[in-house]
Amino acid sequence: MTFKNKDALCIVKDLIKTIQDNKNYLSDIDGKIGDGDHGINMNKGFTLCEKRLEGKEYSMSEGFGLLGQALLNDIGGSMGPLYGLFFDELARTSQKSEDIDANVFEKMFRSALEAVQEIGNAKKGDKTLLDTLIPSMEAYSSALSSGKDFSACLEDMKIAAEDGMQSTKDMAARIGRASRLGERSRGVLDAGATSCYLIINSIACSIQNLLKNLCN
Amino acid sequence: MTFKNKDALCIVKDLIKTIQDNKNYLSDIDGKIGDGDHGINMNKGFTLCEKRLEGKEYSMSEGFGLLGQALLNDIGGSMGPLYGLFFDELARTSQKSEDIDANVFEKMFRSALEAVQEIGNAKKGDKTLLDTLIPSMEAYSSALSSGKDFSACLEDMKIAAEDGMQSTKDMAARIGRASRLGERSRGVLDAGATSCYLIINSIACSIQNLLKNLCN
Amino acid sequence: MNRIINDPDFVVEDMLKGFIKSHNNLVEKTDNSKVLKYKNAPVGGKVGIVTGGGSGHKPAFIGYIGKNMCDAVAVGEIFSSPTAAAFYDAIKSCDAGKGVACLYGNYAGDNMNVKMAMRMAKADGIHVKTVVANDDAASAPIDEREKRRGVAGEVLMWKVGGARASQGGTLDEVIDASQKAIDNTRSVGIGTAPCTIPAVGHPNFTIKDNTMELGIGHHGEPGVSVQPIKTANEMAVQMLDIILPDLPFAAGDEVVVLLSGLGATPVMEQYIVYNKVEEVLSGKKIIIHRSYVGNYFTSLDMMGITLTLMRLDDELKELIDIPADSVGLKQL
Amino acid sequence: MNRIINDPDFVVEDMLKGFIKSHNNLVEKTDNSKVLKYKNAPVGGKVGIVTGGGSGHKPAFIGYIGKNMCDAVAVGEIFSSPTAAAFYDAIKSCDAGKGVACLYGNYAGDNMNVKMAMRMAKADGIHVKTVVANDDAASAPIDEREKRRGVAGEVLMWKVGGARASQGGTLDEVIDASQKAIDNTRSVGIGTAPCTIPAVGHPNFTIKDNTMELGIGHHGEPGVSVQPIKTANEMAVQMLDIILPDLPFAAGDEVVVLLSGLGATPVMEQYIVYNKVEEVLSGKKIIIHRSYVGNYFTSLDMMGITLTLMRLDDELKELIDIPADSVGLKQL
Ligand SMILES: Nc1ncnc2c1ncn2[C@@H]1O[C@H](COP(=O)(O)OP(=O)(O)O)[C@@H](O)[C@H]1O
Ligand SMILES: Nc1ncnc2c1ncn2[C@@H]1O[C@H](COP(=O)(O)OP(=O)(O)O)[C@@H](O)[C@H]1O
Ligand SMILES: [Mg+2]
Ligand SMILES: [Mg+2]
Ligand SMILES: [Mg+2]
Ligand SMILES: [Mg+2]
Repeated sequence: MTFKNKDALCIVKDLIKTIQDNKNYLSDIDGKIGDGDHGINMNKGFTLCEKRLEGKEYSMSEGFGLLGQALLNDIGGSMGPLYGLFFDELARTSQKSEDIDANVFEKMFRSALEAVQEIGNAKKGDKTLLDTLIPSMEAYSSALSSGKDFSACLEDMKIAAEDGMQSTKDMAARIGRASRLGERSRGVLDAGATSCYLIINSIACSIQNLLKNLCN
Repeated sequence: MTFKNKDALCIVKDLIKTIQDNKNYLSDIDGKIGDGDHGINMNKGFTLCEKRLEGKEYSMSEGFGLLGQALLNDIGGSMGPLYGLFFDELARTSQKSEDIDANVFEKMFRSALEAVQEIGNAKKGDKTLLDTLIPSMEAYSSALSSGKDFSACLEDMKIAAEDGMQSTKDMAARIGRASRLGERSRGVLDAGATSCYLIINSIACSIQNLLKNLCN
Repeated sequence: MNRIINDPDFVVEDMLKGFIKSHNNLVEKTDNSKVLKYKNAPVGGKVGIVTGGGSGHKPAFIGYIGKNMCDAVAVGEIFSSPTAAAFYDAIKSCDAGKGVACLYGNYAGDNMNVKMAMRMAKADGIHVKTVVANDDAASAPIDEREKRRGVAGEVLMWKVGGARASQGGTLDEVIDASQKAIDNTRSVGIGTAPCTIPAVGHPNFTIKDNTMELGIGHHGEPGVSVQPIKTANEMAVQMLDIILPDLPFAAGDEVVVLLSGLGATPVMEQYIVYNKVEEVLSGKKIIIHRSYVGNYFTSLDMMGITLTLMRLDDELKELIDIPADSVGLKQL
Repeated sequence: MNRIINDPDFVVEDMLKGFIKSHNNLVEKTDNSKVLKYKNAPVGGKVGIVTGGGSGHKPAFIGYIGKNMCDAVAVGEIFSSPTAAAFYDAIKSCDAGKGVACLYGNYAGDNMNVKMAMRMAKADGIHVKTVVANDDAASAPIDEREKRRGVAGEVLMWKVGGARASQGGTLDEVIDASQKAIDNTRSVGIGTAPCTIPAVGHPNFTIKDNTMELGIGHHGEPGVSVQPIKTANEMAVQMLDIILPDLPFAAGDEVVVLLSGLGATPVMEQYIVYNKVEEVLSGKKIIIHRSYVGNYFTSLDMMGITLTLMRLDDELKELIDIPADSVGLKQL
């Protein structure tokens, strides 16, 4: 099971739409224990990228690269470095692959995760987007090593992402703005973990559609 | 019909109570076309005077004098000069009279009115407290010259004061803060004309009671 | 009420105490608790500059006491003229024998109290002359200029008058310069949310959500129109449409622009408006010689802005450029 | 919404345009539209001072660009860290070969973006060191100081660092003085009404009428407790009760007091609080060497105040007394 890098910009476009649709939802979550701008930050970066993609032909890698650059160079905040490096790595590690298979995707995802960990210094349980990202990676990898196909691996990843996001609800934040709340940050989802779930879910669904030749 | 100056401090005390009771009412009226502080200004000055009167024996003239000084030296605003000079004149022109009769009162009131006109430069019809004050003076004087007794003169004065106040409702302000509103200041009472009615009415009622030996 | 106060009837007293403590390098109290003076006043050989007005306009009025600015200020209750006694004591406190210029705003209470104070000063042999600011172009038609309110343009009048006095000008020269300053100055305000006098405890007028009031006064006096709220750019244009034709300002004129917040409007928003003001003026070839943006003349917690333009000639330009040191205006 | 803006997504851009136009005697734009610099920067022979942070805190951060203050500032979106590229460009714009001190506040985004910017600067051979302000005593217990937010104390850190750099200090000396400044500084805030990010359009947290939030953060981060609103005097006492034992400040200490409004709180109210702060401190024999009262570090249209105390030694005292010329802090 593979898809063509050059035909897979829809992955990035679907992702942009997902973030745009959830702008207010993400800000509302952030407003509860953070400063209420997560959806705005994300929407601004993703929409900027959308404009840069407009009317041009790009591969998936190029699309991720533009998205990473928009976040890194134009958005700032926490999301600039965190998701900026994330998408930059997805781009860097896939750009030489004409066909993307389950193994390439694992490599992509792993180096993206490592970049996020390196810059942000967050661990699992800190109530950040890593609580979505790390279990997603683990689920994908173990599905892959147990011999599941690309689409099935992605399915496991989606489930793990959702569980990961939900797990942040009971956590006390240990990093970022919400960490000053300590115990009082329990009971609400983490905004970054939520956007991260939306991102993983969107990417995975888009790839599953591509694998079925259903991408629009 | 006369009353003793030295026994008539109740006139001033009743007056203070009247203003205190109408603090919010006067501010609300002022809020419609002015800056909403008329009741506050008045209450602060009159209450200050109340404190200074406390536990001491004063004549009516001394009481008016203290009231005038509180307004002039401690309150400022428009009311400081206007009512300050007004009460100052009521004091100055009565202080030598042991007994106050209808003629002394006419002299008192006339010079108080003149002081207000001199400092404020307002005319009848400008939508100010003079629209209460001038007709009140006229009503009192014509009652007096037509031979009515002190109490009856005061009765006429009270009626004229109320009519005068009501007359400001249809006027367009030509002086003070509200004058910038021009035509839009019609339809609301003038705050100063209202407080002036309350003052005249209170003084007149107190004197009428005194004349009946009913002052408390 | 989310006010940060103690007794609402004593906000002015409490504020004065804090102000004096914080700025004792610049201001000094006097025997009259409602009069503050520049610590070097009376400055020998200099005409004294006095102003005064109701409280609630921080940094006006006491924030403009200082070097090359005002020498003494009479302090009133919230939105209420100082007493005649306060104006008189302010005058006395800074008279160095060269006379005193009393530069204040056109409000009924201030007019009466200054008039009484001048009588007292005259009896003392102090020479006092006045300039009455009436820069608010929206507060009366041009042919009734004597009815117009004084608003943020007063800051520029004090700047000019204070500078002229520091140059050693005579009382007449100081008065002439100050009068010229205000005659060449026009202001207009926009309110977007009302203010609350602490002792009243609720706003004494309303500005409905999503509306704005053009031409509003510094105490919430009604303006010339209530409109659906506009963009910052449209507000800039509307305000200039009132100010520019009134003087009128013309191509080639050099001006000072003063854009002030009304108290609760973030300074960020003021710069957004200033950006458009500059654009319109430069489009009309009106040259901005100097600009001030910030909370220069406020109205408690009112939201909104005022825009003030002063047309310069050589004398006004020289005077506006002279350094100043006060809490509200420090110019190096 | 009674905001005075154009497009809510471009308030920062619009504000910057107005700011640059109004203060072109002091600041200058750079090739990066989100970086402003002191017009004389890089100043030959001087360590460059860089800061940066989210917008909405006017006059912070760009208002502290100037003489003996900051040389360049990276500008972020409302309440959002500047990009790594902006920090990097700010660093480059003011390096005169003596290195650059990056003095900023402890927020996750700023930490990450500065880290990336330092990597880029290192590749260019520019020597950069950082001090991370963490003066907000209410934001974490003392044994987790590394988690505390940087708030209004940053202004004093810039003042000290900027002065040390202007004296010709080496990068290490500037860093040491700035670190000492912030290590001796404690702040706490009280919020009385929330703020609205223009692009969100409604407050992103609530403070109920007649309540206040003690220990609130500069972006509305929840504080240590929500209480019925207190008098100004009680607020002063509560804030000092958090700050004083934390350092601790003791009898005989000389301090700088900085009392800032959060944006929509009238300066009058700030002086009322300052009055009580001074009273408590002098009761405890803590000597106020210098005080600043006003809107020094705000949070859009939030209502409330922050109180900051810095304990002085001889070096800090000398540095805090050095003149400064910036939009937000002019000291003669
Ligand atoms: N060091 C970090 N590592 C990983 N994720 C982080 C880190 N710091 C913050 N986050 C994530 O960032 C999210 C907040 O993002 P956003 O609201 O856009 O930025 P900000 O907190 O600067 O306003 C948090 O919900 C959290 O998931
Ligand atoms: N020149 C004047 N002569 C007489 N009355 C005046 C004059 N100016 C104002 N007033 C009266 O003052 C009243 C307002 O008083 P007040 O609200 O206490 O003062 P301010 O207008 O300074 O807030 C008006 O309603 C009007 O009756
Ligand atoms: Mg956030
Ligand atoms: Mg009034
Ligand atoms: Mg008033
Ligand atoms: Mg943020």
